[in-house]
Amino acid sequence: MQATSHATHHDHAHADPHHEELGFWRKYIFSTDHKIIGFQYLLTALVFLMIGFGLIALMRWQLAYPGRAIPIGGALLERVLGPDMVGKEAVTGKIGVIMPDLYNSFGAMHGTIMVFLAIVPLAFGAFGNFVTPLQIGAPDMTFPRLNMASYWAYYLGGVVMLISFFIPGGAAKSGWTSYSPLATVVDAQYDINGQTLWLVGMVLLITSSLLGAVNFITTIIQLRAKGMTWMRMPFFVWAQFVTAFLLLLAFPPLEAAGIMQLMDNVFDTSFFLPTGLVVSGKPLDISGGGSPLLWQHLFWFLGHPEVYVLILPAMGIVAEVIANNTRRPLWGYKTLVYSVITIGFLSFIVWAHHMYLTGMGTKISTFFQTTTMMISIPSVFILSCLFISLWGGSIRFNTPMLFALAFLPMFGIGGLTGLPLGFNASDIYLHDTYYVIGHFHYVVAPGTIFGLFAGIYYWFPKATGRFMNEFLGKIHFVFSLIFMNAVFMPMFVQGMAGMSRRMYDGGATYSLEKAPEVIGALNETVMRYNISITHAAIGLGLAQIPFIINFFWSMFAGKRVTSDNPWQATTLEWCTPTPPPHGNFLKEPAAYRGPYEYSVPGAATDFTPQFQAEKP
Amino acid sequence: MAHSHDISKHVRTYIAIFVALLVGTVVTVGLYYVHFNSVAVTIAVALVIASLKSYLVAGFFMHLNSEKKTIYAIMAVTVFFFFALMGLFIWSFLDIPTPKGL
Amino acid sequence: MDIPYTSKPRPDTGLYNAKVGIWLFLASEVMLFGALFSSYILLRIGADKWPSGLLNIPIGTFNTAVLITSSVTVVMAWASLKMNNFPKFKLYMGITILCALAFLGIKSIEYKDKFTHYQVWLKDGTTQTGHIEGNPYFLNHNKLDARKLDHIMFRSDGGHVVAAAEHGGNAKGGHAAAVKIERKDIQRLSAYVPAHSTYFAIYFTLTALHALHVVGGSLVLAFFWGPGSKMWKTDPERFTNRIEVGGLFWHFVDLVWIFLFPVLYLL
Amino acid sequence: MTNYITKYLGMAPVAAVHAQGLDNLLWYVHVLMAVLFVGWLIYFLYVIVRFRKSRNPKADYHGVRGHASSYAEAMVAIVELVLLVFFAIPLWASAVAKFPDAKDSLVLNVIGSQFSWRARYPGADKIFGKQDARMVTAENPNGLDLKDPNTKDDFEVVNDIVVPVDKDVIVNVSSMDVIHCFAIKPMRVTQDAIPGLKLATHFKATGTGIYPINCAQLCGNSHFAMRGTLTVKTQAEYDKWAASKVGAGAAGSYE
Ligand code: HEA
Ligand code: HEA
Ligand code: CUA
Ligand SMILES: [Cu+2]
Repeated sequence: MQATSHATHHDHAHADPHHEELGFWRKYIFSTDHKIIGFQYLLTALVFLMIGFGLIALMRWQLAYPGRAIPIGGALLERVLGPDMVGKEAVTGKIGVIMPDLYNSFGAMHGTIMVFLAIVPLAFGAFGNFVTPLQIGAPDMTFPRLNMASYWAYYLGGVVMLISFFIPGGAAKSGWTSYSPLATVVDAQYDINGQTLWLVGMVLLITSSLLGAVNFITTIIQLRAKGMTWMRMPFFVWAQFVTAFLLLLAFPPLEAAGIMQLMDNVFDTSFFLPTGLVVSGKPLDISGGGSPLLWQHLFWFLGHPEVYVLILPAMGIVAEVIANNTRRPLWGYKTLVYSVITIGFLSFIVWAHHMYLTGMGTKISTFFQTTTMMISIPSVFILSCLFISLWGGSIRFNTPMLFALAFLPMFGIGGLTGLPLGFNASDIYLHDTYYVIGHFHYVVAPGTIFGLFAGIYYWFPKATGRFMNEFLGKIHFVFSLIFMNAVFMPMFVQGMAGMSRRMYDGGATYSLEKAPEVIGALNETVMRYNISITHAAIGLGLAQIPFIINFFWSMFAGKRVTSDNPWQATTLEWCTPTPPPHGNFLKEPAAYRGPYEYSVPGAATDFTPQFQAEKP
Repeated sequence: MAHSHDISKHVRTYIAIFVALLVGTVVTVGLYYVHFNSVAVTIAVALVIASLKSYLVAGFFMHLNSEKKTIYAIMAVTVFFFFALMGLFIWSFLDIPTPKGL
Repeated sequence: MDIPYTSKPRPDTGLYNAKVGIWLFLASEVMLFGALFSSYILLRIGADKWPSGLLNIPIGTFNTAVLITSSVTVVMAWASLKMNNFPKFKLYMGITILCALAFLGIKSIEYKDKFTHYQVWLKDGTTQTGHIEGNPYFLNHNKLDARKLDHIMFRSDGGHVVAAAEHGGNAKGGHAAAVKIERKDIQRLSAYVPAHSTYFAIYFTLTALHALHVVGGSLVLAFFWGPGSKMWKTDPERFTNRIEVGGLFWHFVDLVWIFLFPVLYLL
Repeated sequence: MTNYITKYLGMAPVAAVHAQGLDNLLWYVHVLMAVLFVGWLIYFLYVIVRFRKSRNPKADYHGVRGHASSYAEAMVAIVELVLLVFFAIPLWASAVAKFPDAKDSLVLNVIGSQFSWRARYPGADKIFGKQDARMVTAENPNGLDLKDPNTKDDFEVVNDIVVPVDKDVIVNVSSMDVIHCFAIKPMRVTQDAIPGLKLATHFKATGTGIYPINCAQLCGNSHFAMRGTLTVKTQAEYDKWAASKVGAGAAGSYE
C-alpha cells in the first residue's frame, strides 16, 4: 500500500470534489489547512529563533568584552535605538556599546522570544499542527478557522513584542519573569512603555495558545481514525495531548496576572505593590496593599508547566525518530504514556521551587521540594525507556537520528542539574547563578532544539516531497553539538563559583581583578569563560548556516522521495500522498495495530504500518 | 425532533430551577442584612448558597448532571488544578514566617 | 475528506466537536477566574482593612436576577429548538439578549456612580467620602496640582468617617452641604476607581472582565438570533448544537456572576 | 577553609558554621548525578556502537527483557528520597529555619535599595527605632522616627557591613523599592529582599576577612554593580568599630 506511486495520488486528488483551487492568499496566507498553518508557524518561529539568538549574541559580546563596542553595526544600532541604549567606548569613542538598560531589555526579550515566540510555536504550533492530525488519521484540525486565528494572534503578539524595542524607553527590561514591582516602576515615566507592550503581547500569545490548546485536544479526542484507540496513538500525539492540557490550564492564571500587572502599570492600581514603596527617595503615589509574591506565584504557576511545554513535544519527536531508526518498537510504550501523564499532573504543583528564597515557610517548601523530586521520576522513566529502546535495534545513523540520539544525554545533563536546584537546601547556593542558566539551557537548547531539528529533518520529506541533504545535515549536527556544549558546560563552573545571572558586566564587579581583597571573588579562569562562551556562541550561530542553506535549497532542489513512506515508517502520516493534499487522506484511514510494529517476527518487511490491513 | 417529549419535562425543571435561583439570591441578600456575629459564618453561608446555585446552573442548565464521560474527565482535571491553585496559594501565604529577633 | 462529527456525535465519546471545544474553553475560563478569585482572597488577607458596603446592594441584586433570567431563557431557547418551535426560540433568545443589554446598562450606571464618588484622606488622618461639586471624573490629588486647584468643594456623605461607610451603600439622602477643603490639607484624593484601593482594583478587574464576557456572549447570541439563524433551514441539527454551545458559555458567565455578587457586594 | 567538596565543585570557600551541611548535600547530589550520567553514558555509547546497522542488520522485536532498568529506576527514586528525607528537609529545618536566640546575636536590618545595601545596627541598646515609609524624605531615606528614643544610638552603614566572628548574626532583609536578593556566597546565605516583607536569615562566620555581598535578583540597570562587602572582624575590633559609629547615625546619616 505504501509504495503507490505519485502520479496515481495526483489523479485521485483531482477526482476529489472538495479539492477546489484557492487563490494564493487563501491558500498560503489566510489558510485554514493545518499543514500550511504548521508551515507558517515553522517559518515565523525559526525567524524568531534567529532573532532570539541575535539578541543573545549581542549580550554575549558585552559579557565577554564589557564596555567594548560591538564590532559591526554599532552606529546603525545607535541610530535605531538611541544614545541611551547604545553608547560610546570610553577611550576610543567608538559607537556601539550596549548600555545596561539595553542589556536588560535584550535579556528579557531573549527569554521571552525564545520561550514564547520560538520554541513553543515550533514545538506545539508547527509540529503539533503539521503532524498530529496526520498521525491520528484526521482530515484537519476540528476547528480550522480557529486554528488560523491562533496563528494570527501569535503573529500579532510577536509584532507587538518587536515594536516594543523602538518605543521610548525601549523594550521590557525586568527579565522574562517580569517581577513586580520592578516591572511597574521601571520606565514609569512613559505612559506606554516596553512592559506595557510586553503585557499586551503576552495576552495575545496566551490567547493564541489557548485557542490552539482547545483545538488540539478536541482534535485528538474527536478525530482519531477508525481503530486509533488511545493506546495505539503514537507517543508524539500523547506528548502533544498533555502539552495542550498544560497550556489550557496553566496559561489562564498568567493571563489574569498579566491583566493585573497591566492595571498596575496603566491605571495605577496596587495588585503587586505593597504599602510603603519608596523609589529613588520618593514615596510612590499609590494605594499600596498588594503583594509582589502574588505575581511570582501566578507567573510560576504557568512558568513551571511551561517548561514541560517546551520539552514534551521534543520528547515526542525523539521517540518517533528513535523507533523509526532503531527499527524496533519503543520499549515500554505504556510506561512512556503513563509517565507523560504523570508529568502533566505533577507539573502543576511544583512551581514554587523557583521561589525557595522568597521567604517561604518550612512546611510549604518541604511540600514543593517533595513534589519536585517526584516529578523527576517520570522524567527518568521516559529517558530510560528511550535508552532501552536502543537495545537490540538496528540503528541507522541518519541526521534526524543523530539529533535524536544527542538529545538524550543533553537532556540528561539538563535534567540532572535540576536536582540540586530542586532541593531547597542546595538551591540556597545555586539560586540565580549561572548554574541555573546552564541547567535550563541544557534542557531547552541542546535538548529541545535538537529534538526539533530531528523533527525537521524527519518530516521534511513528507511536507515537501524532498529529502534534506545528509552531508550538510551532518555538518550541522557535529558543529552544533560541539558548540552547544562549549557554550553551556562552562556555565556550571561559573555558577558554582558564585557568578550571578543577569550581570551586565559578566560578573566583573565580583572578580578578583576588581576586588582582590575579597574572599570568594571570581577568579581569572571563571572570568575567562565569559570569552570562550561567547566565541562558542558565535560558532554555534555559524553552525546554523549549513542548516539554513540546506532547508531552503532542499525545498526546491533536494533529492525527491520515491515513495510516500521514505523512512519506511509505521505511523499514519506516511500513508498520505506526499505532500498531503487538503483533507489529507484520499480514503478514510484506519489503524489496525499499535504505532511501532517494527521488525515483527515473521513479517515480510521490517516494518508493519498501522495502516496496513490485517491479512484475511 | 426526537426527544421533544423528554424536553418538555426538562422545561418544567428549568422553570423550577429558575425560581430556586431567585430564591437563593434573595436569601443571600436577606441573610446579609441579618448580620451574623462571626465573619466566618457570614462568608461560609454566602459561599454555600453560591455553590448551591452554581450547582443548579451547571448541573441542570448546562446538563452537567447527565453529561458524557469525556466532559467529566475534563472537568475533573480542571477542578483538581483549580483547587491546587487556590489551596497552595493560600497555604503559601499563610506559611510565610515572621521576622526573627525583634 | 471532510471533518467529521460537526453535528452528529462521535459514537464512542457521544459528543459533537463543538461541545468538547466549549467545555475545554470553559475549563480554561475556570482557571482564569480561579486565579483572580485566589488573588482576591490573598489581597483581602493582606489588607489592613477591607472596605465593605461601598456597593449598591439592591442594584446588584436586581442585576443578579436579570442575569439569572437570561440564563433560563437561553436554555429555553435551546429547548424550543429541540421541540422544533422556531418562533419560540426567537422569542426566548430575544429576551436573553435584552437581559444582557440590561445587565450591561445597569452595570455602567453603577460604574459611573463610582467614578464620581470620592474619598479624601486628610493630613490629620481622617477620611471623608462624598461628591465633589460639579461631579468631575477621574480627579485625584495630582490632577489638582496639575490644574492648579487650591481647594475642592466637597459634599460629604455624612460627617467625618474614619471607617468605611456604613452598610446600605452610598445612600443619596443624607448629603451635607458642600464644604471647602484646602489642597494643603489633602493627603490623597481618589474616586472609587481601581487606583483607590486593592478592593476597587479587584472589583473593577473582575467585573470588567466579566462584563467583557457578557459583551462577547451577547454578540454571539445576537448573531445566532439574527443572521446566523438562517442555518435552521439548512442544517437544523447543527444550528441547535450551536445554540447549545452558545448557551453553555452564557451559563458559565452567569455562574461566575453568582460568585462575584456575594464576594464583591456582600462579604 | 577549603575541603575536597568546595574544591571539586569549584565553590566559593566556606566561611560559616551552617555551610558545611549544605555543601555536603550539594556534593551527594552531584555524586548521584555523576553516577547516573556516567552509567547511562557508558551504556549509551556501548549500545550505539554494538547495535549499529552494519553490525546488527536485523533488529530484535522484543529487546531488553530483564528488569535491570526497573531496578535502576527504583534506585534513583530511593536515593532521591534519602537525599530529601535525610538531608534536604532536616538541613533546611536546622540550618535555615531554626534561628539562634536573638538575645545572644547581632541583629541587623538590611534594606536593599536601588542600588546599594543599607544596614542598620540597633546600637548599644539592641533596639531599633521605629520606621515608617510615610516619613521618608531625601535626608531620611529609611523613614526613621527621629523622635523615638531608641533611634538615638542606631547607626547605619552603606554597602560595607561589619560583623564579629564566631557570633550569630541575624539579618532581617527587606526593601523599599524593588526586589533584591541578599546573597553572601561564602556564608551560603541567600535571601530575597522583598518590599512589604521583612525576611530573616542568619549565619555565624568562622573566619575574619572580607566577603562579597551579591545582589542576586535583577533590580534595574545597575543591578550588576550592587555589590556590598561583609567584613568579619574579631569581637574586640568589632566593638571598637561599633563604638566609633554609635551616635553618628541618629538622623539616618550615611556612615
Ligand atoms: C524545558 C525546560 C525545563 C525542564 C525540562 C526542567 C526540568 C527540571 N527543572 Fe528546571 N528550569 C527551567 C527549565 C526546565 N527545567 C528554566 C527555564 C528555569 C529558570 C527560569 C528562570 O529563573 O529564569 C529552571 C529553573 C529551575 C529551578 C529554579 C532554580 C532557581 O532559580 O534557583 C529548579 C529548582 O528546583 C528547577 C528544577 C528542575 C527539575 C527538578 C527538573 C526535572 O524535571 C528534571 C528531570 C530530569 C532528570 C532527572 C534527568 C533524567 C535523565 C537521566 C537519569 C539520564 C541521564 C544520563 C544520560 C542521558 C547519559 N529548574
Ligand atoms: C527556549 C528558551 C531558550 C533558548 C532556546 C535559549 C538559547 C540560548 N540562550 Fe538563553 N535564555 C532563556 C531561554 C532560552 N535561551 C531564558 C528564559 C533566559 C533568562 C532570561 C532572563 O534572565 O530573564 C536566558 C538567558 C540567557 C543567558 C543569560 C543572560 C543573563 O543572565 O544575563 C545567556 C548567556 O549566555 C543565554 C544564552 C543563550 C544561547 C547562547 C542560546 C543558544 O542556544 C541559541 C541557539 C540558537 C541559534 C544558534 C539560532 C538558530 C537559528 C536557526 C536555526 C534559524 C534558522 C532560520 C531559518 C531556516 C529561517 N541565554
Ligand atoms: Cu539589587 Cu539586583
Ligand atoms: Cu520549574
